[in-house]
Amino acid sequence: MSASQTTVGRTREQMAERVAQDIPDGSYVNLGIGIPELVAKFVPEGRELIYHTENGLLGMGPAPTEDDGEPELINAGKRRVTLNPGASFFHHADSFAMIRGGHIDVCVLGAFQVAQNGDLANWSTGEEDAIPAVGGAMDLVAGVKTIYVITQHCTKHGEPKLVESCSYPLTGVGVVSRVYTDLAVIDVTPKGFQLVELSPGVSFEYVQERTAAPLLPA
Amino acid sequence: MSASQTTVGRTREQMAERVAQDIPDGSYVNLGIGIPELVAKFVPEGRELIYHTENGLLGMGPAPTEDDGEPELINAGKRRVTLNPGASFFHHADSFAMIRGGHIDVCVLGAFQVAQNGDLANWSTGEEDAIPAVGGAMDLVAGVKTIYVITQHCTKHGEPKLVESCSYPLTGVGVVSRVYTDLAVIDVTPKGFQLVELSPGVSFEYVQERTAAPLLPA
Amino acid sequence: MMNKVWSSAAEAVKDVSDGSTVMIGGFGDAGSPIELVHALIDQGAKDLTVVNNNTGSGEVGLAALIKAGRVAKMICSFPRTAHSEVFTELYRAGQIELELVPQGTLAERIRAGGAGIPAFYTATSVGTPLEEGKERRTFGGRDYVMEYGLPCDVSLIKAKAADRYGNLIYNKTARNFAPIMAMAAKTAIVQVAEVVPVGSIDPEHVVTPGIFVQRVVHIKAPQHESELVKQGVSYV
Amino acid sequence: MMNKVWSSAAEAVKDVSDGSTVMIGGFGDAGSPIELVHALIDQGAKDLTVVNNNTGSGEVGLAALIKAGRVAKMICSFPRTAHSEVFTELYRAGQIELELVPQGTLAERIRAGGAGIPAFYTATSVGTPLEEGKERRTFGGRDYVMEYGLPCDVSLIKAKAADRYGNLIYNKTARNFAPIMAMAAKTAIVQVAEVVPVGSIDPEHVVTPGIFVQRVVHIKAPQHESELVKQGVSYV
Repeated sequence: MSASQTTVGRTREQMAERVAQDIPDGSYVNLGIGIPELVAKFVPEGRELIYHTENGLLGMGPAPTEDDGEPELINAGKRRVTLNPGASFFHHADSFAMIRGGHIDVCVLGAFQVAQNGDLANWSTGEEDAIPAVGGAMDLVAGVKTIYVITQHCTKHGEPKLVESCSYPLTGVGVVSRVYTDLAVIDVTPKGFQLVELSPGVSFEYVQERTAAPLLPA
Repeated sequence: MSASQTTVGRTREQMAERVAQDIPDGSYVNLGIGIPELVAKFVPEGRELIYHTENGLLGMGPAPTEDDGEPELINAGKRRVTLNPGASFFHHADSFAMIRGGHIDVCVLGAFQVAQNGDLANWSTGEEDAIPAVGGAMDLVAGVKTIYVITQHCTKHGEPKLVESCSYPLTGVGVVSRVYTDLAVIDVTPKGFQLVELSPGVSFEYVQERTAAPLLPA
Repeated sequence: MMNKVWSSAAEAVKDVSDGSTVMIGGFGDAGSPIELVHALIDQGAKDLTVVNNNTGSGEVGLAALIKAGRVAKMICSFPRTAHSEVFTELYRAGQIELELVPQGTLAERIRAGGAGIPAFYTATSVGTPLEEGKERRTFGGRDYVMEYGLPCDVSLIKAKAADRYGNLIYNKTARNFAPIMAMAAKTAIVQVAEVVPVGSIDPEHVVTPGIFVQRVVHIKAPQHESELVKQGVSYV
Repeated sequence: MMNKVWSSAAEAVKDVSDGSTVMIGGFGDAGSPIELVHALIDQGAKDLTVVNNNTGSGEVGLAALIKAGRVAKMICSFPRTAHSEVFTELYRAGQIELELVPQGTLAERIRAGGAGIPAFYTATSVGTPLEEGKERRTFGGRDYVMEYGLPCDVSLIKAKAADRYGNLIYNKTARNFAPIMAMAAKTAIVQVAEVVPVGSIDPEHVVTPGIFVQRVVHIKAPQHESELVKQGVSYV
């Protein structure tokens, strides 16, 4: 199974591009560290999104060119960023009031596992000797209106990430709205995983085989 | 009793002047509406106090001359005020965080009654047909480090305001540190009312007669 | 393109529905969004629960809204006012409900409403008649009461300037309740004396980030409550 | 005369006592009060409970304080860091305690600590392993957990400029935890690149009013954590 993953379905960039299509003009958006950050590169022409970063900035712009930028203008991943016009700075409690109070429209996050009821596990693999670290993930999934997950459909070892119930420690209960993978776009519904669309060249059966819970056809 | 009140003891200004002596240099101070406001006029030379007003200003200055001033630069009593250098504006929740969080050093308030255990009644006389109104009084007495009361020793009708226990609805329980009246300065202690000093020309007996709880001599 | 600037106060308040909880900013003459409140009176929504520190002055703004019979309940800290009998009369007649809240508790409840905090504890009101009906609990040897976060449907506030993203700066003590009321509202409507281009407010100086603002109305020369009251104006 | 400007970082941290709870501002390279933390290392206070979003980087600043064995317990949201093994080693050896708190809950607990709120409810962590030991309660049909306000003895923070009253302005995302940590502290100590005359910060632009600041130290050219780490500097 794992060998085929590099050639079948969407690349990371294509996954990010697909997510970007679903975020309406004028949304306030928080993008998680890693693949989710790519989403900003693919926002369709004419849409204006405003990016929030937990460490106190609304109106975050792209990374500065080369090794430019300032050490005190960074994002939640501690990378240097720029400012878009109309930006604002605020302290951490105000920043998470935006999150907890439901003011952020969309958050795009990575995942270890997503369960068919929308449970998300993305902060810990629960290993005995790991140093636990959670950051803002639990606040984001509890507070943001719509949680999109962007992830490879399976792990590097070919294990499904979409599951009946998460075996890893949860980040939040029933919080995920939609999952974008290399193979498909899948909604979390009261009836479970609902296929929205298949990636080009991917069959329903192919996705179902790699999903550890029933998948409702589109 | 009431007839003598205009000639015996301290005037309102003298009471305010006496309070001002007890507020250390560098204190953050909230002065209630009415007589407490007079305190600011009598701060001894060389002391720098910073005045807080609940409606979002630290570094409040005196009233503007004549009918000067601006409609949107006012104090909690809704009177026009000025700014001292080093002032700052903030919203209501931050303003009361200063109060509730114990950041204000001294608050000077009026009173209907003060009980010997420090209970304060100053927001309602509990009349049946009165429209209840509390403002920020309960927040101030619950949050400010030191609560000073400035008040006439007795009501206009000659009734003592320093009592064994308040008959009026409470503003706060055990909150008053010291009471400044026309007749005396009195501390609230675990043993009850403790005389600190008599106003010039006033005898201990005279004050005790007008106090409805035991008064410990200085 | 994100553009939160609406064509008029009337348009901006058009969809306020009966029974809404409406927060109205301002403390005395500072920050009172008179024009938005008058537009709400014209619009006609009724059975409102209104949150403000007071109950208005004279017969303009909030006092006029109350006099017009649109307010079923006031949540405030100080309903007595120097220049208004409007609330008093209706209250005595049993025609308006009052929830009296200490000013700092009111501010914190509004902030909590905007910050996704359903309840918190405060020492304010412990042992007083305003503790009635509240849950008491001891932390670290001190008694506190539980208070609920207070979100709302609509906030009407006033600021000095906004850009089309809704970023706001205020004028002096007119700031008061506005930033937290913007946070607490599903729809925060702000009247500003000036609409400025995006990018012209220094990101360090923005007081209310645009995320908390849904609609901006340009009211170039806002009226002052105290002047209207002095002139004897009645908006009902 | 009120003058909160102290002569040196060493003087300003002189009275920090063993067993204190110390909040340290900063998020990554932004707002890290390196010079104050190094002064605290020199000063020698131990058995500290330290609150920071992370556990420092390399062997400077907070990481150096931990490596020096002064920290009994960390309260943070993310103790793993790219350029430091200091915390990890001590934690695995059972020589340092960890209280893991979601970042937004941490921020709100600090703000509550400064605002006199002993406890509040949040939906964050409900149904997760971090709910363990917390009280769950339902409001409006949704589950929340109770979290405690987190005050502290001392805060070490960094700002851009201060006046002698302690009014502060910050630099960009270096603001992060500093304003709320100033609120939460009995003694908030701030290092600033610039001390400006009283009256030179516009009252509309003050981010932290001086009432939340007890001591100001002038550090003209503060070091950046990432540069020190790159240079391989070790402060222990």
